[in-house]
Amino acid sequence: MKESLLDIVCCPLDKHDLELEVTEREEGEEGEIIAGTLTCTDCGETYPIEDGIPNLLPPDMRE
Amino acid sequence: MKESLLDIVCCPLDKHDLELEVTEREEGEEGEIIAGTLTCTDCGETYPIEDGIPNLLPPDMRE
Amino acid sequence: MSVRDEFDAWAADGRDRGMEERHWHTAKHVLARMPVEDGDRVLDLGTGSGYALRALAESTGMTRGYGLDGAPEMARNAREYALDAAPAADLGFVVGDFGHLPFADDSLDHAVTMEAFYYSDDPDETLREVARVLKPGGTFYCAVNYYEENVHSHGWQDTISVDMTRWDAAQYRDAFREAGLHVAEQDNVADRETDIPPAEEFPTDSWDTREAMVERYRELGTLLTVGVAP
Amino acid sequence: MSVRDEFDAWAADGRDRGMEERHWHTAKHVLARMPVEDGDRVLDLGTGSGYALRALAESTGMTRGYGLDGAPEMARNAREYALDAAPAADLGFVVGDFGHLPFADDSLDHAVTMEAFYYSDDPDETLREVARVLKPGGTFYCAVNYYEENVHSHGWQDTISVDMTRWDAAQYRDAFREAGLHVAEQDNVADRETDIPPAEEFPTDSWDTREAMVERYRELGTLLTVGVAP
Ligand SMILES: Nc1ncnc2c1ncn2[C@@H]1O[C@H](CSCC[C@H](N)C(=O)O)[C@@H](O)[C@H]1O
Ligand SMILES: Nc1ncnc2c1ncn2[C@@H]1O[C@H](CSCC[C@H](N)C(=O)O)[C@@H](O)[C@H]1O
Repeated sequence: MKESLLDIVCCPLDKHDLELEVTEREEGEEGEIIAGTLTCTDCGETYPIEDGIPNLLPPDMRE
Repeated sequence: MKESLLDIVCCPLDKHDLELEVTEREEGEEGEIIAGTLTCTDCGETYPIEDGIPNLLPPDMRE
Repeated sequence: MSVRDEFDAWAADGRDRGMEERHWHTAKHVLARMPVEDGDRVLDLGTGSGYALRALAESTGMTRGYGLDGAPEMARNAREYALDAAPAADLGFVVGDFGHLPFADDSLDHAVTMEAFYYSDDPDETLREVARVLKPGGTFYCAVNYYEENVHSHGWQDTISVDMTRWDAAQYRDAFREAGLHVAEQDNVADRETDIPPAEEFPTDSWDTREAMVERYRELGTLLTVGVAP
Repeated sequence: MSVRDEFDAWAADGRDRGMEERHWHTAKHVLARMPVEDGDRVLDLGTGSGYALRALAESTGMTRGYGLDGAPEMARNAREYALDAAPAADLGFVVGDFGHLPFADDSLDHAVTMEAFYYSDDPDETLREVARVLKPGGTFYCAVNYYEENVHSHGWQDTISVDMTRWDAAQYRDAFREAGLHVAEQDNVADRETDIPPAEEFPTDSWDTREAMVERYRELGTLLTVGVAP
């Protein structure tokens, strides 16, 4: 995912902002985020980013 | 024209309500108005109804 | 010459019915898209022969249809045709001008105009008037064959005494928004019915090449812009 | 079975590309109607192979396109295809659920969904979510082949483990309005490309009569409902 997604993405549960933590990023200045987590600034729920795709399913639908 | 037109029709110039005067009406309870005038309740401009059709052009466009 | 003079003459020599027949090829697709519900009131701007309202009365639960036209002879013919063909429908015809709509604010559920909008003296003013008379959520279906991308229409102005506005698709969208309408859709509605002769018959009286005729009817067709009152 | 289980399997065996090919027959007409402007952000719900966003990136000035899908394998494939075919386009893919959109209020210019809406767990909730994320004037293009009037689609539920909602055209309009969207348009978009064999080849494996097949593809086609955020 591109960092610009943060402008509009939110917690699927309470619609609050998400905080990004990057564990793997593509090279280059505008490199995509390949792995990391998104954490809700309100409820604290965390959402994984894997293979460049954030999984923003409500946690109980994740599996 | 049907009398129900009065619900929504207005003066083309100032958009105020129009008052109906009938000079010829079709027979029957819901008979159409064939001839008459519509007069603006605000500016007093009059608009003719002829052959069942009101002429609601601004007066200077009538001819 | 005025709208009245030009189009009264058209009505008198039967061109109202001729237009109905030709415009129907795409108008029927335009009308079929309108979300008209039972009880709705619909306005047709530049109604001509009034076919759009007759069609809507037949295919939807529209309660009342109003046809406005600047040419008294057009309105007179339209009223006759409606009394003949759709006596049960509640259709009314009014002589009026696009720039001075004689309808109250928020009084209509939908408006449509087929092949007439560009005759408006001031199309931006007309759009503001349409936005004014529509209820919130009301749609405005504006369909034109005369527009910038349709190069095959550019010569029409030379044959008509009324000044015509030739916007392109983006100008239609911009003008709708400027007038306070949301733009919900824009489309080129193909005419699949106008007969296109086989290649060996070209050039014809009106067309140099078959490709041009295919482009005009099957590809460019009628430009439809749909606005929605907020 | 869940959306994830059902559609991850589809993605794994290539049905995402198969759907793309079939749905494109009508999807291209749907997408062509969307009034997408330069700089717009567009959301595709149930993006599958992501073809709708690739097409919009190519044909419009859309700045960013987001594809949401409940099946991780679908999103993964869509991302790969996009990187291959449209590396310059700014497309992003997200795993998420229709009923819990992970987008802020008023954050998107338009939304589209092709052949996916009826899988929603609670379609009314999904409509409310769409109305929430759209900016004022933003459109929602909702296209489905599975709907009440399309009797030829009624059997599909038997082949799919996810519960499907089968509304008719009027129910779509009502539900859109109930969720706070204006209804701008409803249309049956014909599929003119699916090959229909000559009469003597019927019955085929899938069709008893040619008439049924013509009705399914050329007449009923894809039901499109267009909503606009007030
Ligand atoms: N400014 C204006 N105000 C009202 N009517 C106008 C107008 N300019 C043109 N018209 C009317 O618009 C019509 C255009 S011809 C199209 C008629 C019909 N809608 C059809 O599709 O066949 C004519 O009848 C003409 O009289
Ligand atoms: N509740 C839900 N939330 C998110 N995605 C869903 C969903 N229900 C179904 N989907 C997704 O919707 C897609 C339907 S298949 C259609 C895919 C694509 N739009 C096309 O036209 O080909 C599948 O990819 C499925 O995973």
